[in-house]
Amino acid sequence: MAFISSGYNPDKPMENRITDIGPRKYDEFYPPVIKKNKGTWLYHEILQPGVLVHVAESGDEVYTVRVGGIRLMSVSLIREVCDIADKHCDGYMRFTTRNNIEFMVDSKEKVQPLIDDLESRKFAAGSYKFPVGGTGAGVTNIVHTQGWIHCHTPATDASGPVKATMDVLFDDFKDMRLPAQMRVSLACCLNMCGAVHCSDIAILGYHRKPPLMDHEYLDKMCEIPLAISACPTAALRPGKVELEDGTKVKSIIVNEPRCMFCGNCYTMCPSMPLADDVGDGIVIMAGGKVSNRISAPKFSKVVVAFFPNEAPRWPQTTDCIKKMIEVWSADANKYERLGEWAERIGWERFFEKCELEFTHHLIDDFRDPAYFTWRQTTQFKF
Amino acid sequence: MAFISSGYNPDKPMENRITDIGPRKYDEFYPPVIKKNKGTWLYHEILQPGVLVHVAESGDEVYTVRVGGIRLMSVSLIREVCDIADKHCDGYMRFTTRNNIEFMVDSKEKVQPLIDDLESRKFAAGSYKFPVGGTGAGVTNIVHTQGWIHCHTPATDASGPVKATMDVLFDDFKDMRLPAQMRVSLACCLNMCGAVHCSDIAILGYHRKPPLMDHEYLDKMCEIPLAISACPTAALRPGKVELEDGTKVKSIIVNEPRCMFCGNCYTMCPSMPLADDVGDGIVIMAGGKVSNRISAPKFSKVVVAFFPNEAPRWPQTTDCIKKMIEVWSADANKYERLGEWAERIGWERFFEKCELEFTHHLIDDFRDPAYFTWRQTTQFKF
Amino acid sequence: MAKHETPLLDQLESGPWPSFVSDIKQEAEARAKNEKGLDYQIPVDVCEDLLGVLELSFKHGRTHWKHGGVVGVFGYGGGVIGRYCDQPEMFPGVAHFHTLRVNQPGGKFYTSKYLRQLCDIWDLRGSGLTNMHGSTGDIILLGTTTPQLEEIFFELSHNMNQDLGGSGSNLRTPSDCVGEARCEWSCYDTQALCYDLTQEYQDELHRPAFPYKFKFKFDGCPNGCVASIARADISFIGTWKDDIPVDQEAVAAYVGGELPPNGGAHAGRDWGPFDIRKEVIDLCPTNCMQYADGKLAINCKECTRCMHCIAVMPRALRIGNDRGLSMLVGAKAPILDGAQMSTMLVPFVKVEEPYDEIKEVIENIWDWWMEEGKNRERLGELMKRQGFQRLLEACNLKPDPRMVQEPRTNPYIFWKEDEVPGGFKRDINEFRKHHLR
Amino acid sequence: MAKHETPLLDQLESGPWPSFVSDIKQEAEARAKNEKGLDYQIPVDVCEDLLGVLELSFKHGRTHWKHGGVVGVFGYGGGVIGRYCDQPEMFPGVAHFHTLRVNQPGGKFYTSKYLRQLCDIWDLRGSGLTNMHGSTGDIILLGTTTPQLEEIFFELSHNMNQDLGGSGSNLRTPSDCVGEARCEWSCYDTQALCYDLTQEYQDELHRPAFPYKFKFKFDGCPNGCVASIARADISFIGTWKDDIPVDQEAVAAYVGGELPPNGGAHAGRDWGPFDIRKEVIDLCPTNCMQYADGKLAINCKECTRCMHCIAVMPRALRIGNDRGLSMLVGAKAPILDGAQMSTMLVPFVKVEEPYDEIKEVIENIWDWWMEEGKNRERLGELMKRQGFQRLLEACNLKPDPRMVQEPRTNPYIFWKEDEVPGGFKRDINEFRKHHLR
Ligand code: SRM
Ligand code: SRM
Ligand code: SRM
Ligand code: SRM
Ligand code: SF4
Ligand code: SF4
Ligand code: SF4
Ligand code: SF4
Ligand code: SF4
Ligand code: SF4
Ligand code: SF4
Ligand code: SF4
Repeated sequence: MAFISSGYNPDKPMENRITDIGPRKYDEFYPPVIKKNKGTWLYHEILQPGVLVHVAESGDEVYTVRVGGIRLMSVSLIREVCDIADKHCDGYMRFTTRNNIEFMVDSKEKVQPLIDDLESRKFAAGSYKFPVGGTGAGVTNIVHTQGWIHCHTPATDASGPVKATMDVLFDDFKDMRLPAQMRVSLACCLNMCGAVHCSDIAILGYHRKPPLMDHEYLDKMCEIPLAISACPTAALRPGKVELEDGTKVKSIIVNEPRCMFCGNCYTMCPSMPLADDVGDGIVIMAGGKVSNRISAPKFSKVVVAFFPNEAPRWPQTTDCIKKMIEVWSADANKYERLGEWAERIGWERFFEKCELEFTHHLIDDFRDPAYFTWRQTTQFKF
Repeated sequence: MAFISSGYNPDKPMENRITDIGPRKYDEFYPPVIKKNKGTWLYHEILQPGVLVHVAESGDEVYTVRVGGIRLMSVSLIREVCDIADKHCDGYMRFTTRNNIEFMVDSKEKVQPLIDDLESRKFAAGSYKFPVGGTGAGVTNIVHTQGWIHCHTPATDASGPVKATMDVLFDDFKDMRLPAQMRVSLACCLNMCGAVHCSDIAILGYHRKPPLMDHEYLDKMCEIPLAISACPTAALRPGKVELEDGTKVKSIIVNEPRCMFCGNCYTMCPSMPLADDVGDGIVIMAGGKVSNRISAPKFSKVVVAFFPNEAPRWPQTTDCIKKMIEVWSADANKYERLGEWAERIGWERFFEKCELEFTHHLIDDFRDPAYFTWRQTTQFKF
Repeated sequence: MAKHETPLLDQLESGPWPSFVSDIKQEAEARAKNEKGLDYQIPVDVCEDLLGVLELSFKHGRTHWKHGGVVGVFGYGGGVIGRYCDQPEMFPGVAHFHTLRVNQPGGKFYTSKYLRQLCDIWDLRGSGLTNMHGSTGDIILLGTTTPQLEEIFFELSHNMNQDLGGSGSNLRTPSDCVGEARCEWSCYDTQALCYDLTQEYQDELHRPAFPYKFKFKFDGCPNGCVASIARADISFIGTWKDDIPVDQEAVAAYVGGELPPNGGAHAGRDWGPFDIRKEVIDLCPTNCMQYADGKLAINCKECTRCMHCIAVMPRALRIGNDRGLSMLVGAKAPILDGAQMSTMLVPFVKVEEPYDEIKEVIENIWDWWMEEGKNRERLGELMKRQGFQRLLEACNLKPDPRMVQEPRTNPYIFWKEDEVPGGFKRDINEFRKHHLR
Repeated sequence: MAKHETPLLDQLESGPWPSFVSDIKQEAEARAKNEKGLDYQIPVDVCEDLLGVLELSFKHGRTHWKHGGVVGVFGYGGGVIGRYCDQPEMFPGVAHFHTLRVNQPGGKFYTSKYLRQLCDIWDLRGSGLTNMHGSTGDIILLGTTTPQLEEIFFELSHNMNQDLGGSGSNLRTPSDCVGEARCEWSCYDTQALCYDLTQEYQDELHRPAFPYKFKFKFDGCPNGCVASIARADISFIGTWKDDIPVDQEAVAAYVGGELPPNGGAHAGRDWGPFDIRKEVIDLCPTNCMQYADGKLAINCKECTRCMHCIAVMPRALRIGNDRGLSMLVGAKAPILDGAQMSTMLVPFVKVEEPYDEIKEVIENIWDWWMEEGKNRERLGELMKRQGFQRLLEACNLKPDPRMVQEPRTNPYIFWKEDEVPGGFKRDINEFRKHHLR
């Protein structure tokens, strides 16, 4: 290929360089009905799964059709989104904070044709390109991270488990039969780029083996003190190691029983990878929330310590999630988030009803605050 | 005086020595009606403040008259208790877990004469010896500790503030008008021998000055490493100190900003006293409980960081306690303990209603768990 | 006329609440008069001097007691707290002022005979002042001299068949609520269990072999009248497994206003007519109660036995019949890391002599604590430091969600090597075949 | 025919949910066909190789990406994440696979014109694969080579008037909920504030000067649709001070069943007729609502603005009119000490251009954090380490009970010397006059 210059001159990088201009201004992209009625919306209604109407003081209405987005999108797919927007929405659209796509129209007539168009589009192999849904008391898109597509620290994949899970939960993406909204999130390592720590259900990639030490290269590739100080449990110390050929090298010694596999050392030093085919897998967390509705935001709790990475469809993980949602759906009160339900019935009941085993791994033993998760009352259910 | 031997022979300490016999067996001391009906009680009723009846399956009844006890009691007073027990209760009585005295009779007729007798007895200076009360939704006796009567680490007295407070709360000792029981406790230092950390209202002696170092004697009187390791905040380190006369001695150096005045070092080493006339005083805590009734047990919270030691009657302390009880009594629901009330209305309301200032001292900044006492929700009241 | 002026203390003689000052003064006079003509074995003016030193503290705002040296009785490591005054010349009567802890009887029931005997000993050989009772539960004999310690112990053990209580790094004097003796809610015999364990563990109580103090307290039910959950290393709290028996007539009587709610505990104010919905149904923390057309129904499977409904309607509702206790462990005062309440370890165990199941748990806990505990580290602190899992292993108990309020929120699980297929040993060269540097 | 066999990935093409595998395959084909006849600036088979390396990971259960070296654009410390494949020979197309973060517009509103322009650049100069959007909010351009970075930035800035987002130890790309643009509950203009602060702090966003990353997120109300309380160092959450306006007719309409509760969000199941008592009054966390003879009354003084009643009856209840926002600070993911949510720092502040009050708080926080924060220490961790009081001092804010859920339970107060009469200096000899050794 021939290098095509944008006009950038490597020898004069500062030559008419433009910096610090920030993002484009939001209002350039508002559809007219939004621009006109911004700040004067009166109320909304969800007309059917995936279809919202918002009514403004002016009497204007904006109809929103929400479709499930695969956030890992090709330019071809984005162009197809643009085609749809041009055809139905005067070229406007938006994305939600959970990576769904929203097409907005300013009159009711325009809704059905738009829906028909969206639902009609499928990938060659048969999956929907733009399934309508993800509103109200249902399941919406799973926020997720990079996984094996692009990151160096994952303990599981992101797009794969998400596709597998959304296939299993698809009916609830297109329905609103649940007691409350159900937010499932995935993070492929505990850096938790998905910020899954406050989700109704969280899928978390986790390592279970201490770093594998590449002693021969470690001192060349890493700053030993930086790596050591990165360890939250002080499981690392400097030391000399003898290689097979007998040469002694400076390196890092792992106190394995003190390691809880967070991978923070690897972030600092590539010569101590944690990834392992059987060691890595998925932790299931549940009962978190972000909203301040009724109850305060809650952290998700670890309810399954480990599922193996069963590519391509992670059946144990998806079964467990499906089961929890079904039990919650059958047992909870209207408006009750999964975590509110679990706290009301008591976690002992949660494990019983969801048929999950309560293993020692689930008892907090990390630092002082662990104490506050233990039970300091005689109140419990048999 | 002439030494009177008990029969103990110092030269032969083991000679017919009796050890490890433990306490006397409880049932030696049961009144007949208790012995007969133990384990078969059906129900109880509080007939009037301080007077309980318990009814057994057999139909038997035991009437209990509870009187306020000063737990610091002379043998003369105990003998007077015995006289009363002999006169009315066949020589039986018991003490409660809060240092009250309970006289039990087996028939209703015997109650009034007993009460009259008890209420008639006063000390020369006029205070009651045996005030009847301390039951139900009222104020009962204050559990307390030694204070200046017998301990070496107190930051306030015990018997003095207790007498002052009970005088102020006396009407509620003899009444049951409060929303729930009100348990006031006192501990004269944070060793908290009264275990006041779960009381509706706690009076806690606290120091505010770092240990005063007796460098000249410290090394002679203390094990420096023991004292240093006793410090929870690592505020102490070994060091050499030059005395006025120029001699250098091994001693301990205090990093004063790291000291939070717990006195644990002094417990280990008498050469570093904390006691100070203006430094010492009282911390008021509130909202704790022990019972599992409705809500789980709760720790008391610090609501006033400091009141000075105002002997002999600690007016600021007693005023504050009185005020909290009155506000709670007026505002709380029936059956609602002070802490349950404060949590329902929100602590911001508690401080407003009780007219207490919320100072920076009341925000937890001790160790990681402090975070969990901060507010991680948008829910608050203006 | 008093030995010391006590203008500040004198102000504590007024007011309705019994005045400890008046009482000490009356004891001081009694000793001065000495009507029985006793040959007091410690200074006659001990009470005057105590008032004097206390007055001085009221003036200074500081204590005048020094650390206690190691005093005690032969062969015991506890039961006596040594104490010396820091102004012995001014107050010779309390220059030495040690206390003895006398192991109180269960439920703190007494006969006058017993107490008079005790008073006679203490009158002769001590200050004549006591604490009825100390916070742990003991009878505290407050203030005597070193030579009297053995004499008092000899008289107690020989003439009163009575032993000392605990202090120091050993088992502290266990104590209990009144329980079955006079309470309809007691789920087990607190006195019987407290007495049995106290006798069983006399050696642990008298001879320090522990890293620090260790306390037992026995509550007959979740009301916690001896506050065990707040201040015992092991809290034995009664509970039950089966249903709450309901007497519908009695319920009707409460609703009808014939019976006073909460056994009359709220009689001091007119709270209006009893409203079973507001006062019981809606306050049930588990919402497991229903009241429809005059009948009360409890879904006891969901009940957490908080005692509220039973307390409000003691004649209609009773504790269940399949009774036992929960063992919660690790409570302590704030030093050093903040206060702890006891944590659920054994949700339910039957209480049957000889209590082997209970003793096994106790001894497993002690073995672990004595093995792993640092000097002056309470059980609760060790649990925090090493983690609840270690305690479970030490007691061979299975993890149970009833032990926690909620599962962990952090994923920082310390997997053990044998739990992970292939263990922790891996070959970097093998790995690098698939992952170039 | 595909470059690599992908039997495992192929199984992810079935099922109803959009298949990212199908999409990558269609992109791979498009590039192979190259109908527009582009002179692709990075390997044509980048998508095939991405599928290949992903298939290998599915087989191995391990990632095949290495740490990214320091790559970026001149003068910026962020906006690019370097990434290299650990099997470059097998997958040359993704040997270098860096991502660019493009600062998304507020509310993530777009025109097709803008997106097509972006696609054209990325088609030519990158993998043609994106994330719409990254978790922080950026448009992620997923995978290109080092030489293309400056070219892409040049085209973005010159032809699209578009800048990069943040990465590294600097301000990360702020993001917001849809807010006033299309939501009736927004208490302030999230897009306006987000945009203003993003522009104001461009330098902090592009040039790492912080101890670690720092994030802003803007929620228009307590529902938290951008989850700011869970994942922003400063969470700006809308709220209001005055009363909730009540439209009694609309209330009646809900009670009468004419209006669907919760805007129809529960239409998927027959929950029976709407029961205002059960569904609203009884669920109000503050119990400040009453419904009597057809009228709804709210004691707004006691309301904590949880949004529940408003969400259930959007046509009857609205947010108040005296609006502003709360600033909560310190949220972060679990590394290292466990996750944190943001803590209330400023309960209420008006949102008025030029937002000086808000900016003052931000800058005070940064000054403190840059002064005291250790390398890779998030604000929340510093708050834990030094205590909330230090933060208050840094911001010159008065302590307020609204900042805490409850006051401290431990009495371990670090009194400062100037708070205690006479200070800390004392004279031991003076003391010993009153207290002999
Ligand atoms: C479009 C979006 C904002 C955006 O800027 O993109 C949005 C839009 C709305 N949210 Fe939201 N929320 C959006 C993410 C969120 C999030 C963030 C998240 O999930 O990561 C939350 C917090 C989740 C949590 O608590 O864990 C969130 C918690 C809520 C709530 C509180 C629900 C609850 O029961 O706690 C409401 C109130 C309600 O549902 O009635 C709400 C209500 C709404 C309303 C009804 C607001 C309105 O009047 O327009 C909007 C339609 C709701 C619906 O979809 O049923 N929105 N909403 C986001 C759509 C995400 C998606 O594609 O599914
Ligand atoms: C005598 C005593 C037990 C003993 O072994 O000495 C006792 C006796 C009774 N308690 Fe208690 N409690 C006794 C200390 C306690 C304590 C411990 C403490 O205060 O240090 C508590 C826990 C306090 C706390 O939660 O902070 C306690 C919490 C209760 C409760 C729960 C009340 C609540 O609202 O949380 C009940 C139930 C009730 O009051 O209806 C109760 C009920 C009772 C009953 C009604 C039990 C019965 O059926 O006999 C007894 C009479 C109650 C009364 O006095 O009104 N008892 N009770 C103690 C009397 C102390 C005193 O002299 O005042
Ligand atoms: C006498 C008594 C207070 C009272 O007036 O009732 C008492 C008095 C002392 N306690 Fe205590 N404690 C007493 C019950 C308690 C309790 C309450 C309880 O046992 O239910 C506690 C809180 C519960 C607990 O154990 O945590 C208690 C927690 C402490 C502590 C803190 C221990 C801890 O781990 O947190 C200390 C400090 C120490 O051990 O050095 C302490 C230390 C002391 C010392 C020995 C002072 C010292 O540092 O050496 C006190 C001797 C005072 C004196 O000269 O008489 N005392 N101590 C109580 C024992 C009487 C009895 O045997 O019945
Ligand atoms: C791309 C993205 C995930 C995604 O697929 O969307 C991402 C990707 C990475 N994050 Fe993240 N983080 C991303 C949003 C987040 C979020 C969510 C958020 O910002 O709302 C969090 C949790 C919130 C927070 O900041 O605490 C997050 C918490 C982390 C952490 C833990 C930081 C902490 O203090 O706890 C790390 C570890 C680190 O910084 O070394 C991290 C590190 C990383 C690195 C740079 C890996 C590393 O250790 O160097 C990842 C690069 C992956 C790659 O090769 O592309 N990422 N990261 C997100 C940024 C896209 C965007 O700009 O829009
Ligand atoms: S969660 Fe971990 S593995 Fe996944 S993208 Fe973020 S840092 Fe990478
Ligand atoms: S994985 Fe985490 S705990 Fe283990 S050594 Fe590395 S940094 Fe330490
Ligand atoms: S609380 Fe402190 S001062 Fe009071 S008796 Fe106990 S140890 Fe002594
Ligand atoms: S008082 Fe407490 S904090 Fe201060 S030095 Fe002594 S032990 Fe340390
Ligand atoms: S704890 Fe329970 S059993 Fe014991 S006295 Fe109190 S109410 Fe009765
Ligand atoms: S004991 Fe408590 S939980 Fe059980 S039914 Fe009664 S009130 Fe409800
Ligand atoms: S956070 Fe509030 S204002 Fe923003 S979109 Fe959600 S509901 Fe609307
Ligand atoms: S917003 Fe929440 S707290 Fe306020 S009235 Fe409505 S339900 Fe109650």
